[in-house]
Amino acid sequence: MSFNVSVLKKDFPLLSREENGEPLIYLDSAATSQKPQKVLDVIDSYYREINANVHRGAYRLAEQATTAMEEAREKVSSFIKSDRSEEIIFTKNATESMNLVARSWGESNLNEGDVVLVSSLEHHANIVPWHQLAESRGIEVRWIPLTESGLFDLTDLDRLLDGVKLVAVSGASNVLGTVPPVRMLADAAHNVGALCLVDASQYVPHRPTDLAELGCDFLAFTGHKMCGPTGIGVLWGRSELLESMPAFLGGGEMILDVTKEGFTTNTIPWKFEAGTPPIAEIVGLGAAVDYLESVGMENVLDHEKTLTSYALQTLSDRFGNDLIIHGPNDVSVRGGVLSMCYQDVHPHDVSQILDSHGVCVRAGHHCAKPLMKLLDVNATVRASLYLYNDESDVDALADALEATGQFFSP
Amino acid sequence: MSFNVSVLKKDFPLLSREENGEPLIYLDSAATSQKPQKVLDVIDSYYREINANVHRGAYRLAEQATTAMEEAREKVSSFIKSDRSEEIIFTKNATESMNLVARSWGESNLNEGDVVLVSSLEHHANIVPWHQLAESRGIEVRWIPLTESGLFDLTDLDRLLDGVKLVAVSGASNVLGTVPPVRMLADAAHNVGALCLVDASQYVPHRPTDLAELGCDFLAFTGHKMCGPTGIGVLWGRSELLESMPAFLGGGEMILDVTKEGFTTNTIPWKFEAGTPPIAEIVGLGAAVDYLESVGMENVLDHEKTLTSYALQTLSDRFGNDLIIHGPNDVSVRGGVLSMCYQDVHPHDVSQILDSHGVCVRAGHHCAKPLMKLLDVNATVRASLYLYNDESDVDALADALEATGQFFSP
Amino acid sequence: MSGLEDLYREIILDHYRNPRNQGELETPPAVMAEGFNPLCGDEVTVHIHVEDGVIVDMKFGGHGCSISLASASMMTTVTTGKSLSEAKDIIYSFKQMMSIHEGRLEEGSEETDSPMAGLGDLQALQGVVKFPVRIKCATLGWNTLEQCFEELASQ
Amino acid sequence: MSGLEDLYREIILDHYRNPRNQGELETPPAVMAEGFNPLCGDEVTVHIHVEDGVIVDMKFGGHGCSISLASASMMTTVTTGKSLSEAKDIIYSFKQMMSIHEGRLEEGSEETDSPMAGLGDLQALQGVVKFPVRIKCATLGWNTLEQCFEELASQ
Ligand SMILES: Cc1ncc(COP(=O)(O)O)c(C=O)c1O
Ligand SMILES: Cc1ncc(COP(=O)(O)O)c(C=O)c1O
Repeated sequence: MSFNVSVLKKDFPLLSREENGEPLIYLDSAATSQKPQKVLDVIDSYYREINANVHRGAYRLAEQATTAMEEAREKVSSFIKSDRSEEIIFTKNATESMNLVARSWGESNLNEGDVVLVSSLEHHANIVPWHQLAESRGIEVRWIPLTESGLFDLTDLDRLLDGVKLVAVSGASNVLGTVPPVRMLADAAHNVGALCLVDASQYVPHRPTDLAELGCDFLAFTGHKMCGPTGIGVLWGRSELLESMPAFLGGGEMILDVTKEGFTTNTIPWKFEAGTPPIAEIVGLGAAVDYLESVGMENVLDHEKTLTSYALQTLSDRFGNDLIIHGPNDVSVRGGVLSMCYQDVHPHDVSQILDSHGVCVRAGHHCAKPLMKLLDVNATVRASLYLYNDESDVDALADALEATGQFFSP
Repeated sequence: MSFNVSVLKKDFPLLSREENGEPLIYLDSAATSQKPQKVLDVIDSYYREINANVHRGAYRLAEQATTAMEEAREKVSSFIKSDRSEEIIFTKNATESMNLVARSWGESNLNEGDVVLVSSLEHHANIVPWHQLAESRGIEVRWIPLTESGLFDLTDLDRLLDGVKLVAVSGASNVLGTVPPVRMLADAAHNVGALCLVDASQYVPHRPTDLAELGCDFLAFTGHKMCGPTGIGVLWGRSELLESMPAFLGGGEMILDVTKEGFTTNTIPWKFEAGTPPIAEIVGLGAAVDYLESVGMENVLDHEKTLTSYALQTLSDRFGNDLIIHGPNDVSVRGGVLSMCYQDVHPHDVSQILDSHGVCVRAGHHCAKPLMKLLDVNATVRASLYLYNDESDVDALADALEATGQFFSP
Repeated sequence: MSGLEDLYREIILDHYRNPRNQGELETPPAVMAEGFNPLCGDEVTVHIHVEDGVIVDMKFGGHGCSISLASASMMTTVTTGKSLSEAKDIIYSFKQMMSIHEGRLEEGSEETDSPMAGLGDLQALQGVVKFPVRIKCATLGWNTLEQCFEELASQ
Repeated sequence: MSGLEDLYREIILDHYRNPRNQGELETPPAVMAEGFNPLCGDEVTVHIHVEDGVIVDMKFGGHGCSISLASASMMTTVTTGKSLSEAKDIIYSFKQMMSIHEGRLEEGSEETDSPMAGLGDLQALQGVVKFPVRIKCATLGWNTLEQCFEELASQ
């Protein structure tokens, strides 16, 4: 498929919605992406045609549901280039994926004084689980500093790695766009006998993912940011690790046997999937993967790079010093997330005026309060790009920003 | 709305599906229910019209999504007659709901030697979390025995309650149908200073639920068994309790503040809802509640009682001693779940032949292995009824069972 | 610009651009409280000085969006000089106005016994209810004033 | 009765009704293993007695569905008297047959180099692949036999 945004936009029903007669400009894909019709169709026909509880059922319907779910696991697996689909664990969101690692691997491997090294730009989902372990087990959470332009400052890496058992970093920042050198960090972690977890919530949706290239041990991401439904997340982990870890949630599916005295756990991936899984959501995520693969992740990346360059250029041309865009300027180390501060207009007010022009952006701390503190702001206005956005969306953003300035100027 | 099954059946697209030219007879609602078109429409239009990430977003779309989600919370709240919607916590399934109680309340309130009293007919979801606490904290799991007919044997209740901190029982059994005297058990628990958790996965979908009548402290149930989507569960808890409990999963939404040093938790319910919630699924559950309320839960209960009586009578008339139906005979203390053993034909074989007649039933241990051991079987064949089933479905089951007998007779 | 002029009334923009009673008071004799909006990280401080049950002086500070600053500014102008019980009545009426459902707003706005009656300039903030996420902005200062009252009561 | 006759071939029902080599052997000299299907709780035991690398006797026991019992029964008749390496070949071919995709089954069944060639009566079990959940039933006995081999090797 050759990449044509105006054609592709039509795949997403919400994007043709109009807001007060004006077209809707959706620039909040870092929060959640819109869904193509094909994904909605697959979810709908799952419920209309094969809905049944998975596993254990000996009737055709239950077999079809099980097959659909396990096929989706294969799809997700090959999407990130894992060759073992049992390494794909379905959770409800990336947050649960990271908590799973913190509780199952963390509680059985981390002790008082052990260090988890995170970066200063992490999302709360990759901070709070470690704070919780700090409270319950006395581990230390250590922070990789950032350079002025929002890159990881690794000058002191050796010292930072002292006593570290886990390096847990974003594959791409949801605030600054920064794409850190994950491979290098994973290798460095392994050199000191530590593991590496990547919060790939903003990575997997936006670029080709190759586990072998990343070199990490755990990878967490979330369905709703990659054209899939809500209610579904993924944790990938190396099978040896997953096999050695104790169960997380307890219940049906995750057991081999239960007696009045105790239980034995099932094999992976089911050991970590207690209860009725989000079946329709898993099947929907499979359809999202199909969709993204039909577009081609290389194309998605190229398109976003070009569009991000255009956006950086346009906004700086039109607003100069009135608009601060946080994060790196170089599109080879950043994704299409633009966190902005506009004059002294409060981000809430900016996003409100933008909304009145049909432009949807987020205002707030983006679940990265330690980073906000570092940037010395309470909040930013964030516009984020995805495969269905184009230059006209960026222009609409710029026009609406200009109108905002006029609105609040005395 | 007056209750007319043949009209109501048409609300469920899957039920008009044909399997090899024969209509599909769905008798596995205890595993998962089918979904009415209205619920599917609501999910679909959520994605097509207002999909956005909830909370924090200042644009209209995000507000609409947030409002839709919070309205669903109100609906679920009033469906179980809670007057405080912040007592409704959304999880991914009933299993997570019970694990939440075990980890958050359990880990901060239970110590070595404390007893959790469960019954012998519990689902693994209400067993394994307590076994996990037995492993990690040395608590004791104690078992309420059953009578011959599958009711709770409470003759020794006083002794059973000795040292108990939590009584955790099903509101209705997914194997025997048994509806235990929850109110009495909750009162008894309170008398000894213990709390009471009800696994209402098979209760809330099938009868009017009134928290004040039940008298319990926690109530767990799951969306996919009550005409709602997969990927959504509910935990209700008394607000004083929820407020006093530590957070469970850590991440976005559940915090008030995060610094490099630590975090403070949000108020309930959000304290327990880390990460992007299953938004479309919550909205879909709200639609399922609307649907069930339009039918009327009293009507659902009456209908299921009548149909269960008919089934018990028909099956015993036609098969006599060839068919054992486990569980109580009295429809005033049981739901429409029929666990059967047919001659010496293995349950897998029975369900396979039934399936070839278009009759969907489950064969297995139904995630209740301790109960299977008590019944001295490996597995049973389970037919389960819901609002869309009628006498013709029961007749089809009986016909198919007869054919099964013929098939395997030498 | 759907409803935007309902939100950003001229008088609101005026208070935003020219906030009244910005600053601090010496404590004691004044009391102070800090309010916090976790959704956007906004913070507000309110200082009040009460003598003989009357608010003789009030200042607000902190940083926030136009709505939260304008609302806090208007609050100081309306409640300064009032007795504590009069101020509480105003807070009550204001919060009532903020909790009116958008639909009811349109119909009910004529009635004289509506909670908005007597709020004067504050009525300009009633458009906020059409923008649910902004309600927390509009009430931030007011909640902080209530905290001041609690602080006072606990002394 | 879609495909039901593919699953329950006459020869399968025969082995189910009249299982061959049911029972146990004395250990030692025999070795035994227990297999378990967590999906349905079925359990199977296999006893084998090996002399000079040849399976001279084999018995199976336990309880299960028609497919698991018939498959175990057929397994005993096919592998008894065979050398360990011959038996392993049969296990391999049988498992190959069980992992063929339903679609390929239809096309491929004519080919002589198909994995089913040489399985004799066992070919009757090939219909099982159309019923994915039952594959675990059909392979239960076979996996247990493999466990016996491991047991033997570890001695
Ligand atoms: C009685 C009972 N409890 C708990 C569950 C678990 O529900 P879920 O799998 O949706 O978590 C079920 C259903 O599987 C059930 O029947
Ligand atoms: C970088 C990053 N990590 C984690 C998350 C959490 O994802 P979810 O809310 O789906 O669990 C997000 C998105 O909110 C994110 O942007």
